[in-house]
Amino acid sequence: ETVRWARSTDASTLDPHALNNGPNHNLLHQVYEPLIIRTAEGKLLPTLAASWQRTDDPTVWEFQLRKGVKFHDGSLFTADDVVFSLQRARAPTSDMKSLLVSITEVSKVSPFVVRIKTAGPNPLLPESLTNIQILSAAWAKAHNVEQPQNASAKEETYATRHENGTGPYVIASREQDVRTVLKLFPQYWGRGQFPLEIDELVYLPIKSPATRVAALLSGEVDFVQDLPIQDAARLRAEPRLRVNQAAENRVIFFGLNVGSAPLKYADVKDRNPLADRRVREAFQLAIDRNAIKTAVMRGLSVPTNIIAPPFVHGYDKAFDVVGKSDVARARALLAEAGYPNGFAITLHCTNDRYLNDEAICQAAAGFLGRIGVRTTVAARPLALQTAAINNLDTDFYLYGWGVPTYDSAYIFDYLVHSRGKNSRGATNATRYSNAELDAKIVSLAAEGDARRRDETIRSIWTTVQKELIYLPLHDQIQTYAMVRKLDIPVNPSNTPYFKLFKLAKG
Amino acid sequence: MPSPPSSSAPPLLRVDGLSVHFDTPRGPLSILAEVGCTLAPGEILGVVGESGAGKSMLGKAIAGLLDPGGHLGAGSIWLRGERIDTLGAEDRRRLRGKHIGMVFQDPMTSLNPVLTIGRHLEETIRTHLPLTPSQARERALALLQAVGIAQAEARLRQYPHQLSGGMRQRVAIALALCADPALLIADEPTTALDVIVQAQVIEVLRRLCRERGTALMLVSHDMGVIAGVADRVMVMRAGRVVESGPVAEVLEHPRAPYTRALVAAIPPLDRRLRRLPTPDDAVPPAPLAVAAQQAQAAQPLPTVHMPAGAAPLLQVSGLSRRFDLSAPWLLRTLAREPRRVLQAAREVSFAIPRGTTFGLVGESGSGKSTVARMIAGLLRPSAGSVTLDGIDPWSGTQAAAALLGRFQMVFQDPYASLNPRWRVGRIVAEPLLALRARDAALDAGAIRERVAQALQRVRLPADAARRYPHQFSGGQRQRIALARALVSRPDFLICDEPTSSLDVSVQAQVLNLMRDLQDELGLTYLLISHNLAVIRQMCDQVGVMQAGELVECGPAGTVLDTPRHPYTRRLLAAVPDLGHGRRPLAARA
Amino acid sequence: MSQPPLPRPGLLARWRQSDHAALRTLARSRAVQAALLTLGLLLLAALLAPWLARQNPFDPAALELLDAFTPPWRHGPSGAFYPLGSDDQGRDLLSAILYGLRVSLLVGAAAVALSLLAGVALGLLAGYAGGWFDALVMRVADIQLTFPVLLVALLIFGIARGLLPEGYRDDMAVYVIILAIALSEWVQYARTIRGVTLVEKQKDYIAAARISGRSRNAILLGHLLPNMLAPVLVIGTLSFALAVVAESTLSYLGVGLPATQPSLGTLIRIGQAFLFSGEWWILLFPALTLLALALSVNLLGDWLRDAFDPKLQ
Amino acid sequence: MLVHLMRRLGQSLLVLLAVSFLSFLVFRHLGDPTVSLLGEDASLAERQRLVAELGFDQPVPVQFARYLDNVLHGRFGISYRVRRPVTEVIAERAPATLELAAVAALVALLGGIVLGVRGALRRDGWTGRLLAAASLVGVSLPTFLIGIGLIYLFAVRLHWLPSFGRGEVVMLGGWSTGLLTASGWLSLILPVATLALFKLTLIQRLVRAEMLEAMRSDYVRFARARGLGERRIVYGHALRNTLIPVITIAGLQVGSLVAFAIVTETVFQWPGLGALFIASIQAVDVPVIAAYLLLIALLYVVINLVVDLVYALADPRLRRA
Ligand SMILES: Nc1ncnc2c1ncn2[C@@H]1O[C@H](COP(=O)(O)OP(=O)(O)OP(=O)(O)O)[C@@H](O)[C@H]1O
Ligand SMILES: Nc1ncnc2c1ncn2[C@@H]1O[C@H](COP(=O)(O)OP(=O)(O)OP(=O)(O)O)[C@@H](O)[C@H]1O
Ligand SMILES: [Mg+2]
Ligand SMILES: [Mg+2]
Repeated sequence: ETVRWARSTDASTLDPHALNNGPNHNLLHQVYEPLIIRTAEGKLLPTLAASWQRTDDPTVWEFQLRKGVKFHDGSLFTADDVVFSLQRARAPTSDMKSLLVSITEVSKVSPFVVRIKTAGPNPLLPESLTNIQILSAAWAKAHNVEQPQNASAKEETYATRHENGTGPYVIASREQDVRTVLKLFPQYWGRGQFPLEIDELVYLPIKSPATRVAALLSGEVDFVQDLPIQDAARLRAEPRLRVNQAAENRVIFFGLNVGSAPLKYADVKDRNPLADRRVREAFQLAIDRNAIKTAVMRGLSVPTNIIAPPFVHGYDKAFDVVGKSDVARARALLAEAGYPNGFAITLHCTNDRYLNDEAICQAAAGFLGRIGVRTTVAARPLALQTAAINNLDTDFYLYGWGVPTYDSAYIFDYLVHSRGKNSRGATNATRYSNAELDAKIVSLAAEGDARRRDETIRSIWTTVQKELIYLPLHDQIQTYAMVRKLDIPVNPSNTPYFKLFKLAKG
Repeated sequence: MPSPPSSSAPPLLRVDGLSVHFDTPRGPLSILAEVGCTLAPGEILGVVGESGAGKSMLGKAIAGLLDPGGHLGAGSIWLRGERIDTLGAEDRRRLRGKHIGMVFQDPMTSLNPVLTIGRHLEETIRTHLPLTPSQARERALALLQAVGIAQAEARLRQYPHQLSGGMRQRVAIALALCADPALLIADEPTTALDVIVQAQVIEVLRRLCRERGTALMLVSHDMGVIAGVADRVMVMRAGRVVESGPVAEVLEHPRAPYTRALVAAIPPLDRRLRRLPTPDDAVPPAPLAVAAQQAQAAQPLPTVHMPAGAAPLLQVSGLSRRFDLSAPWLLRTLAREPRRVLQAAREVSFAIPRGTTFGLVGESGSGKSTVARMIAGLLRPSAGSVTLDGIDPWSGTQAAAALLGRFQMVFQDPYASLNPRWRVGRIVAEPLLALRARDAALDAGAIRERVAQALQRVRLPADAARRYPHQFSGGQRQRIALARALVSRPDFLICDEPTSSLDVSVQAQVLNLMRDLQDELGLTYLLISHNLAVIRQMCDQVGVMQAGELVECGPAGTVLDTPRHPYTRRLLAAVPDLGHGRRPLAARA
Repeated sequence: MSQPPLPRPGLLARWRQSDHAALRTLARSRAVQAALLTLGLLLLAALLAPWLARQNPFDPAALELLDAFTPPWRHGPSGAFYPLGSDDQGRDLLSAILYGLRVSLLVGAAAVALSLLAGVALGLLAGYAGGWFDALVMRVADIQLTFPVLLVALLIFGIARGLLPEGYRDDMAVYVIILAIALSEWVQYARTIRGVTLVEKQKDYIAAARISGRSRNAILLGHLLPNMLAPVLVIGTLSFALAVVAESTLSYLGVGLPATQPSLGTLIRIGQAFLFSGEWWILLFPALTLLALALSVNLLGDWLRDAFDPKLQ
Repeated sequence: MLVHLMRRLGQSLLVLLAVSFLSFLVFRHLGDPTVSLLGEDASLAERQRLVAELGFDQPVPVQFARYLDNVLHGRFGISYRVRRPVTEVIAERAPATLELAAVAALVALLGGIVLGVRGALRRDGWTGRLLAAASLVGVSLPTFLIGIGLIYLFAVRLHWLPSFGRGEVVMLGGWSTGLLTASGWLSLILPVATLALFKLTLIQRLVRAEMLEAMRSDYVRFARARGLGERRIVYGHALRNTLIPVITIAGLQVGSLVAFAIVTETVFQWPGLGALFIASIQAVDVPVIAAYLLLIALLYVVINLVVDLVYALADPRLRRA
């Protein structure tokens, strides 16, 4: 059975540790496997690890590996590969390293037992391994890809376009941005355990949303993973099709440059208006998140006041009270901060990544316009947006964040911690830097006591919420549309595992 | 007009009371009215008349080739006693080529440039005759030889552009004769050719008609051609037949006043007249008065006495001009091409005394215009000098400025020499616009005044200034050009074929005007023409050019009556002339 | 289009018999009349957009987000009336089309004006002067011809993107597009004008002017230029249609005008996303407007060409 | 003829040289390659090494010479976006575009000529009027609207044809072709229709105008006077002459198809050079942009030379006797 699977973006590399983003993981999860995966229901499912537990030492976890697993090149999977892969994922050129900052050592105990030692007790270690793919140590050595491809490397490596995983599918052919054909791996260890009913998977990146929908309607694809919101209602009425919806583990928010230097993309040249919390609050009050939900998102979003989705450990309803928008108050705050006539600013926005991203920005520009902040929307592809964020070349930007570990620490590590220190803060373009907070964030990785850890998380969140360095918008609701014979549940991490799907009969 | 009573056999062609009209935006327009004529086998009928008289239309109507929008009205056309104007389109087509052949004016565009001569001929032959390809080829060869084309075999494989104009016209004649039609209609077959070639083509036509018994309807506005070839002539005007009859009779004793005027307007080659009679003089008044007026006008003109010793107004010495036609150096070297230089004028020297007319004749391409353009300052000479009243216009801007307005030029094509988007007033004023910078007295009022004067001088109504050139006839346009030339009060006028695109009658008007102006203003003319009769009428001195060289130069009478150079003799011999008393062309060629 | 109201029958009847082929065909062809009327209406609408439109669709603050996706001829939740419906931002589509039309026409007109000026000047000079200048202009034109409009526009856009600081990119977009289209269109004028100049300058009236001592400028401006009017008018009209379509295509590709400054092409790009979801009006109305504009301009261009081309009469 | 061809060849080289200079300027001065390749956080030493490696520290003429040398050897650098050699990326995408453009060119040429002749012959009949009206709509419709309309009708409404992509492709050596599979051909239909329609109408209008003129020409009049059949006159005389000017314009139009494919490729998600170019423009992927420019210029120049040759063959006046 062949399933043609369409999505807006292609994975940009097959190197499993080179980039930490959805489209990459999405494809690679069919080819490579981590030790553990998380199912649509949010449960952890043993994959290359058969089982795991904390050892007596609270800082050491032990993983029993699955036996009889073959790589696609036919070689046997052993503990050496796990040790190698985790080291590789922690390498400086790895984009996954922030996930693994707590790890201090990975060691092989026996050919099928591996121990991982963390800096302090890390109860959430298994959660952070769900996107760390395992590759063959021998293969990597043979092809000189022991280091992950550097995101800013001049040229690709062997691993950019070749794979050797243990996953259920083998890449039969691949034209980047065009199509990738995946065939069932005959020696896959999971035969008999998983349905594996789909023996050929054709992955088709289709950039234009309308074309994606057209292709589904005309029967050229079977499954559209990121359905444009506006088409959900219409497709639901189509008897041939099935539409599944569920909240994604991803929050959409605006980032603000709160640093002290004047802004690059605003007309206030002598200081940074966003450094003033009153301005940020005015922004918050101006943007009507409920209106964005009803009009732009057609009800398919959950307005939020915290940049953590409810799936995430540390999420608290108390933080998530979406206030009503209040233009008058916002104006007053702006005036108070010294901008009675507002100012002009550029809002950098993606246009190919999140649901209705550009439209959200425009709506926000409209709302900000009402309080006198003249906002120019500059929309561009994710790649440029990410680069700008990584290069601190933006002052006001739309971004989204998914939390594969389901734990607040992941958010703090990437978005809150000061940039660049302790291998953290890689995606924090707010220029926010708070030494005390940094210390707390670092401590989370080593905190064994769950209660104390929760308290620290709570205190960090309190600061983050108070400082308003991010303006949360909403949690995304994902819509999958597919032909009736398929019934693919929406996975909060937005990663379908095709080996798990059964086809409807008849 | 009824055609002359035919002999016993039924005529080959009979046209009875034919009328043709065209649909125009303003309703039907009558082009031919009650035209009738007959043509016996082997007979040559000349059709003459001024431009727009409907000569071509008659030929087209007979062949069934009216342009879209044209309709046959009353009347009938009979071929060998059968009525053909009522036949269906397909039957008409079968007649064409097989029974009626046609030749058009322009040999340059009549042949398809991408097909070989052989293709043209074979295709036409096989459309009409059931022949095999090789038979068709043979016939094609024979036809080419019949029209006098040498190396016929090789020509079959050539393309039209590889043939000269005269050859092309002969190929066109061969094409028209492919299926041995009984009737050949030739619509101005030689107008686009120069005199010598024209004589050859006319000779071919005449011979073929005699040899094959083909009847020929020869349309022309050149009376000389008709006089030399036709048995009978039909004179048309404004869509009607004015007169018809045997050539000698009509030319010598024209009955209709229009015919009389037309004949009279043809400048004779052997005498110089004071004025040329024009139809305008002739038609409205009673015939008798005309005759008297003409008799008076046609007094021979005494030769001008040249003031001996006076410095000539224009002195041209050793004037040469080369045109480099070769490719740029690098390409030329790479392609191993020799340098190709055209010597358009070679060491031309002559002088024109004040108040006289110098005529320049020669066949097409002999360099007449090149010389004129160098004198006018439009083309820089490669060598030699021009001095006008002692000043060389090429010696510097100051000299050029000094000569500003002192000389002017009148061109051949009255349509191209007037800017179609300017009003006549502005066109005529143009030379003054340039002078205005130096002459403070030339304000708008003065200019208007001078323009009005100039228009009046060329006998144009004063309101002409407000109209556009396209609202005037060819003759009137040439007068506008003259007015422009005169407005700056020049001493010297260069006229490059000023009448060659005009009808005989209009030509007479323009020539008369030029003559009058010379009398009034004491102008000096350089007149270029390839019409020797015109030269005869207008010039005191004549220069004959051949291939860039001035081969003969001297007083007009001497050169034309007793030519010394063989080329001049050839040129003179080729001129078709009414010749009082017909001489066969062949005998003269 | 409804039946255009006819001018006084007397006028049309007179035109029908006019000497000018242009007037004659105009009086006879319903299609040309309809095109003139359509174009006139569109021009008027664009000109009066600020007064006709209910809101300024360029001003994000003026939009009522909650009125998004109101179908045509309905009231939105805020009570406002949307004759042609509203788009995903609650933008009144009629206003958006009026303003979009304005942008499209402006870009078209400015591009045509720019390319016309440059092309005519270069063509005239090259044709009249000849020599190295002519060779230079024609070689540059050759190079220019290598790259079709779209490519040039994309390239300029790309270069501008690379050179301009980000904040200015959107503001400059209009100018960049105008420049891009003008740059790829001037060749048309230059080549045609040069050709006509070469023909005209051979004509004797130019020689007469030179003999009369007229200066080169007087000849260029007084004699040659007026004769270029017909071809320039024809090319201008046709290339105006081309420019409008090119602009919309660029905007459609997402490299033209930004969504905050929508031209017709941008509106169509936005509307395309709603083709399958039932909000057909967001695509349909701008598309129809664009089509009507391009069609009527092209029709007029054809009309002018036929009327001015003596060969076709 | 030889001189003419050599002159054209010289001009072509000049054009190519000028375009390569343009492309060099784009390559050299658009964006900072050190940032694009190394990222902002690269060290100064790293940067200097790259600058030296790319030769950007040398005088401009030397750089240009180097660039030319690289270009002649097919080295266009490394794409900033996909981090692979540009030559490789382009070679991978070229077949899709070339196949699309070639088929579209064929359709546009044949269709344009046939319809143009029809339109000219039946000028005042209803076929002629219909064709004239259709061609007017054809030139007025922006390509992308045609594409959207076709997708909506034939893919979404009728389910007859695929709405995107190339279908199945077969590798022939390094060339991926969709012309050998049924799905490849089916996938071609809509994009080809979209791409060809505009050019088809252009050629149709051109052929019609030239044909009308040819039918009024003297040689046609003379052919009529010789009693040749109408078919012979139309196809043997008028059309042959019409094709000569058509060759030039049609050649240019066909050349620009490749560049025009940008829109079609975007609408139909066609994995060709146009889509690559748009993506590169958006990502300011300078080496790809520069290479693409040169490629288009080369294509144009080659087509122009071919057109010149064909022209000379078709028109005996240009042939040497
Ligand atoms: N297609 C047409 N439609 C309308 N009028 C026409 C058409 N063709 C010719 N005429 C008119 O018919 C008249 C006769 O034209 P025709 O060509 O027969 O003149 P002609 O005697 O051959 O003149 P010329 O010596 O200049 O060749 C002219 O007034 C001309 O304007
Ligand atoms: N600008 C030019 N470049 C190249 N050759 C030229 C140029 N002008 C004239 N010639 C050539 O010079 C020769 C003489 O031309 P010219 O016009 O002086 O002849 P003409 O005697 O006036 O002929 P016609 O009677 O046809 O007007 C011709 O062979 C012509 O082709
Ligand atoms: Mg005639
Ligand atoms: Mg001459």
